[in-house]
Amino acid sequence: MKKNPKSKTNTKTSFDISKEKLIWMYSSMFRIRRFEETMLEQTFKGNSMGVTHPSDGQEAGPVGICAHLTDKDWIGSTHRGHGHCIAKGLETDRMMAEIMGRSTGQCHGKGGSMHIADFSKGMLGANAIVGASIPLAVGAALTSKYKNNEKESIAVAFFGDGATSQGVLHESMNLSSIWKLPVIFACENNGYAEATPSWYAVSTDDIASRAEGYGIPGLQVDGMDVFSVYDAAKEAVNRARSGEGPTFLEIKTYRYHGHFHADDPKKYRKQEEEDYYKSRDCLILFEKKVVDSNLIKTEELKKIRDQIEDELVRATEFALSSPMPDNEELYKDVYVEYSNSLMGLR
Amino acid sequence: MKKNPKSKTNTKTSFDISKEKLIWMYSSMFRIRRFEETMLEQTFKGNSMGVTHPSDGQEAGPVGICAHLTDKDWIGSTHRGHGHCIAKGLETDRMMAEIMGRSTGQCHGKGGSMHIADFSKGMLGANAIVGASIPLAVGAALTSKYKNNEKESIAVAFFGDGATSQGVLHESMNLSSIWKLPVIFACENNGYAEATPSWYAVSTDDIASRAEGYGIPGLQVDGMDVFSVYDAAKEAVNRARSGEGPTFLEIKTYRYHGHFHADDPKKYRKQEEEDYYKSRDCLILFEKKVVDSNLIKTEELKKIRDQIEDELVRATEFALSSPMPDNEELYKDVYVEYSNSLMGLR
Amino acid sequence: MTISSQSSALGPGYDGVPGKVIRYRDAFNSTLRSEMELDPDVFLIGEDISGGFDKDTLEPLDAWGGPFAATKGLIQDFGPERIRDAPISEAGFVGAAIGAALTGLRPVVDVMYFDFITVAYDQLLSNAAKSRYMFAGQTKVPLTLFARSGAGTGHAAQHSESFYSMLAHIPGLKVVVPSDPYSCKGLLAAAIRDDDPVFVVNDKKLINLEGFVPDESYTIQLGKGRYLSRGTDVTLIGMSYTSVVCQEAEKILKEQGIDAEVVDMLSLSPFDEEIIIESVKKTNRVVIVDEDTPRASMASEFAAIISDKAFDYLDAPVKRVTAPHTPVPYNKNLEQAFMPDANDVVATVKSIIS
Amino acid sequence: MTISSQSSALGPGYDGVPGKVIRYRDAFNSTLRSEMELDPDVFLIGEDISGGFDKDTLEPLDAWGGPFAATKGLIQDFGPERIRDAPISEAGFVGAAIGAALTGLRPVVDVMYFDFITVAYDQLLSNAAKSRYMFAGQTKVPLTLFARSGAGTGHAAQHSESFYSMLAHIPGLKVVVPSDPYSCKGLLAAAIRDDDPVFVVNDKKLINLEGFVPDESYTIQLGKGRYLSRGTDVTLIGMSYTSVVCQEAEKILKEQGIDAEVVDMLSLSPFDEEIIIESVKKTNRVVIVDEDTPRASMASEFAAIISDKAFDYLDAPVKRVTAPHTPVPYNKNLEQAFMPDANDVVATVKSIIS
Ligand SMILES: Cc1ncc(C[n+]2csc(CCOP(=O)(O)OP(=O)(O)O)c2C)c(N)n1
Ligand SMILES: Cc1ncc(C[n+]2csc(CCOP(=O)(O)OP(=O)(O)O)c2C)c(N)n1
Ligand SMILES: [Mg+2]
Ligand SMILES: [Mg+2]
Repeated sequence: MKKNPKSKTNTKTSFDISKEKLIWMYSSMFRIRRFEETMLEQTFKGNSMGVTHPSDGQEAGPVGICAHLTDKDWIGSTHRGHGHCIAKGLETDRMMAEIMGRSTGQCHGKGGSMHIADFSKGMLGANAIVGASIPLAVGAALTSKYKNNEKESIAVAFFGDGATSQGVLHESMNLSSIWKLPVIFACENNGYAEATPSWYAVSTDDIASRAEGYGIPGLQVDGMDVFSVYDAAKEAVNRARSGEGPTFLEIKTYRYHGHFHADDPKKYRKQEEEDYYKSRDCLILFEKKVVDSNLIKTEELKKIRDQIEDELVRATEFALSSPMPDNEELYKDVYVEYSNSLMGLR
Repeated sequence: MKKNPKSKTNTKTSFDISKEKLIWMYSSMFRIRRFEETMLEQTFKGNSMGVTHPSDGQEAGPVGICAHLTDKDWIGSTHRGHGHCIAKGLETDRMMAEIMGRSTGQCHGKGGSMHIADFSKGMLGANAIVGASIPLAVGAALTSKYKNNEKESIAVAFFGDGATSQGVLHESMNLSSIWKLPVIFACENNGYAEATPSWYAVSTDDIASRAEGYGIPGLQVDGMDVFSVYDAAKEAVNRARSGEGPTFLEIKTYRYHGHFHADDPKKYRKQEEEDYYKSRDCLILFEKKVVDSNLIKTEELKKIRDQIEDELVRATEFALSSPMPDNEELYKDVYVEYSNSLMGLR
Repeated sequence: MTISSQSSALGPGYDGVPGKVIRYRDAFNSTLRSEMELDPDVFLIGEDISGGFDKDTLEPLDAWGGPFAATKGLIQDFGPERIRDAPISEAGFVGAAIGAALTGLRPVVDVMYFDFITVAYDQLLSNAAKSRYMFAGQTKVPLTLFARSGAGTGHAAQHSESFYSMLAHIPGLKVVVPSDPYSCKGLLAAAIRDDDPVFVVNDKKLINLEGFVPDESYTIQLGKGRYLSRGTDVTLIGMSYTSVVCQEAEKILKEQGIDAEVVDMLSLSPFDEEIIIESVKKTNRVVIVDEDTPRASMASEFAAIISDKAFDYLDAPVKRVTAPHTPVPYNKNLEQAFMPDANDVVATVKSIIS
Repeated sequence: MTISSQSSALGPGYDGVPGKVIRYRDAFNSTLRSEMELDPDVFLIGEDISGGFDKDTLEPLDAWGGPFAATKGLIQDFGPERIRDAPISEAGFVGAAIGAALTGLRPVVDVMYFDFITVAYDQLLSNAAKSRYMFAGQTKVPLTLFARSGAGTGHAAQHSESFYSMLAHIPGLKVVVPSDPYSCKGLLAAAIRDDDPVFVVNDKKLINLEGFVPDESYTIQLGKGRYLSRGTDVTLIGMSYTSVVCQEAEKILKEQGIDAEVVDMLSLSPFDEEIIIESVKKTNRVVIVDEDTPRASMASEFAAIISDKAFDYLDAPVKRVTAPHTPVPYNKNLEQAFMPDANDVVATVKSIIS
């Protein structure tokens, strides 16, 4: 094994994607966009029960990667996890219900925005401890390798630029490299960790290049262009499925909103920066490419958008009209089995 | 600042070292060698109270680095810390007494082999948690930077190849890089962590190159040749003292004994490997160079050795004849101040 | 000035001491400021404690000012060397702070949410708490850490912990749990001036609580509790936010003719054994109220101390009202049910007063 | 076979069950082996659990076989995929094991020295213990961890911890503390077969202890304690190595005419409330013996439970004999003084029996 490969920047753009897949990509990105916007609206109406971290602007990353995955593949996620969930196929109604703390939520309202999971869809859970879900994805990849099942099941660890400062990422890279595990490290570099710019906190201009020191190929991709992500991910997924081990993807992206629902990013970001990224919005770039190439018609795209708008209206209604969980839920699922009756002291 | 410099291998060998310094280097290396051998003898006689990790074979690393340091500079150390202690100027009698658990020991017999410290000598303590002393050295460097005192006081973190798998090393590299702290990462790569070879556990053939990903220059040096270490360390120390930030040194070395006193390394190492390193023993290489270059005479070296033999006989006697600590020591120094009487429940 | 913690119930006009009614958060922020003014070796490390830098000028922006604005405005006066924004590397910068403390500085670390200390747990337990002992008093670790604990804000399982019991378990570490602006100021100042590592736990539910705070500088002795009200029928022991809960319960009980004495522990390690024993010897009944989960908790510890050292004075079983042995749920109702409240306390008191 | 833990005092010839006298370490090793034979999803991760690889053939060498040879010989039969040697990355591989458990495997992690779990504390507390709850039962975490605890071997402050209390504090985690070869086998098998994360604490002082172990496969129900001897004058509660200490004390007390009942907790989370209450109701006196440090400890917890639920039956203060609130010192004499011994227990019993 060549231990220290070089990182490179992905530049080629592929168009040999089925129309069905293209539509899925567009739908997924638009669904994430509108989910976040709707979720924020509901949060400001007081209908969310806690803190939420919107991911709009970053849609191309999760979508470009999850386009290559099935329900048998696993992803680990973060506090900013709605996009990962939707790209992995979770349903927006149960997600919205979770954020509103309802019994019909993905986790019966016990997890909330930062802990949405759906194991039936290969979604290992959003995670509110920065970096903490990375080794979980490595573990999922280990399961796959243990069962000689890499072709059918690989794992993707999503995390932010801020998370690259957590030691557990480095341990995870080393482990997966020496064990040749089918895992992809998907770093969504949106330039900021809360208000801290990555140029301050991260001691390199090229995060992907750090992977080299672990014997892992690193690729930097344009995270506003879903095709750029798609192509790089394809390579990474192929490597993983064919038993060649981990790949590191640095996805250069941007979040349109603040760190969490109540944060005003203008306090620490320049308007021109936001303008730049918005001019390269993943939906705009996608529309331009597919329409220019005559792959999908403008009207078709419009129809998709309308359907998703409807879906989100229904999802919101579903959530709002769902009951709260029973009080017994407090004591449930701490353990699979726990013989001792004394769960509390009142 | 250029964020991603390249690592390189140190090849040049300097001889512009004062005779005094040369003698100090030889004395220190021989003192470490004989300290470890004497310590092992005493351990097998049952006079040490716990587990000990001999560092003989690795002397050139600590000595080549500490040759550039004063009592105002700080070092952090490991479970295999005797060499670091001696190179940093600790006295062998109080070290031996510590290992024998005596009240005259460096830590009154409360610390033992894995926790020898001498703050008056800039020795932050051996540390029995692999990797855990690395950020302490970073903190010492932070103190120095905070006080604008880099010229007078820098810090060195000593750690093994095994410790490179600990996340806290990576966090420490990133922190010290972005904060430009006067710290040197001195990785003593002796090829093994317990029985685990570094080719298995470390996902790169060139540990120093990992530092690149953190914007830290990395140098690989011959750890059997004290001059090779000395030269590289000089560069690193200069960088640190002049405010240019951290340097990473990978010191290729070998431990002659097992992982700890009772370990037989033949179970997992090849004889030829041991033979190779022993043929390049740091004392042999040193003697050859200084004698060939007419810098020190064979007889002078012999006299130094004799003095050190005497010193260690006296150190052992001192330790053996020292009293055990009072039982009150059990309750002392948990806190500087603790008003509550109830330290125990008996 | 050291105000004796025994002289409780500090309120407007107390003893003619000049002061004002301020929020807990403001008491915290201004104490940080005054301790930094007092001692040039005191400095802060934490994520977004200033928050943000201008890319062109490299100037810090104070866009965040720490979670709940705990450190807001400090960067302007103390600059980025003393208000040191850190990457998300809790083990790394807690370790670095310990190293700085070992070499002469007095670092104060903002751990942000209490839960995150688990990421730096080894540094805290193996290095901060043990260095002085292992090295036989050669060194000291004048380190202060602080973080926001507690449920009640919809932050769910990984941002709502109150596991201060685990910290109080660790020999070599000290733990304080202020419960109002007055104790926040006095305990934070004491923690920063103390030569041992001290963890200051700030419950999120207290952050906007208002209370009287004397203007002048003072410390509250670590390890001392205080009476928040005097009574003869039952002792209620509170810590951190549950001291507020105990005061609410005391009012309800009073209406029902039960005269409760409220002890606010203020410190968990060391803790004030004497005040507990003294109170229980008088009231002969005790209910310990704690938002931490129950097993091997400080509630257990106080119960154990009482059932040993005040055994002969007890007229009823020693009762604990705590959170259940579960993680913190997200849903508001479940979260409310998780936290012990005044009604729980009242019901428990009644179960031991017939 | 599930041997009821109530049927204590298993010894040679017990009930005619075939078996033999073996060391604790051998019971541990052979149970690992049989559980791996039973279930192909069970596998091990840890540092040097085989130990060493031949550079030319890449074959594992089993040069180490785990600390105290706990896993020696397993590599030959199960290979490097199931005996997975790990780099020194506790947070990384505990996290990976949790991920593997979440996705269908049953990992067993050797944490080596108990102290090292602090390095992986966040993974344990935030992921292993909380996943099932946060995700409302969608998943389970059938993870087993084991490590060597305790003072007495000159390993000093950072390799001698017994802080199982902190683990038992964590909702979602289970903790067991076998005290002899018999319980080692039964509890380890139960832990591996259990669908929740279980921490198996092995005191170093027990590792060469010999005892009778039935040949056939059995489990001991998690959460059940056992009587090691029956008596009427006082209850001694032990856990892990202190169960041995309690038995020694019981013998000394018997010679002095005091009839002690010894309860061995075996599990700390969940724990056997009934057996404690039952015993104290009979003896009316209790001494809890624990090598963990005292504050917010399981000794505190048992004292708290007793002073609540057996209050009316108590004739004397509830006593704890524990390690002092200090780190573990290196020097042999100090280390001996650190650990509670039979004489400490006897003296404490006498202080409550007049
Ligand atoms: C261990 C830990 N430390 C700190 C936090 C607080 N926190 C939550 S998100 C965040 C920033 C994360 O930045 P990044 O990884 O870049 O992800 P992004 O928010 O940009 O998606 C921080 C500091 C946390 N949740 N966990
Ligand atoms: C956190 C932690 N994990 C495991 C150990 C056990 N241990 C002690 S030394 C060692 C090997 C260290 O290898 P390396 O860093 O190469 O140093 P060397 O022993 O070769 O000097 C291990 C695994 C430990 N002390 N601390
Ligand atoms: Mg980010
Ligand atoms: Mg090594």
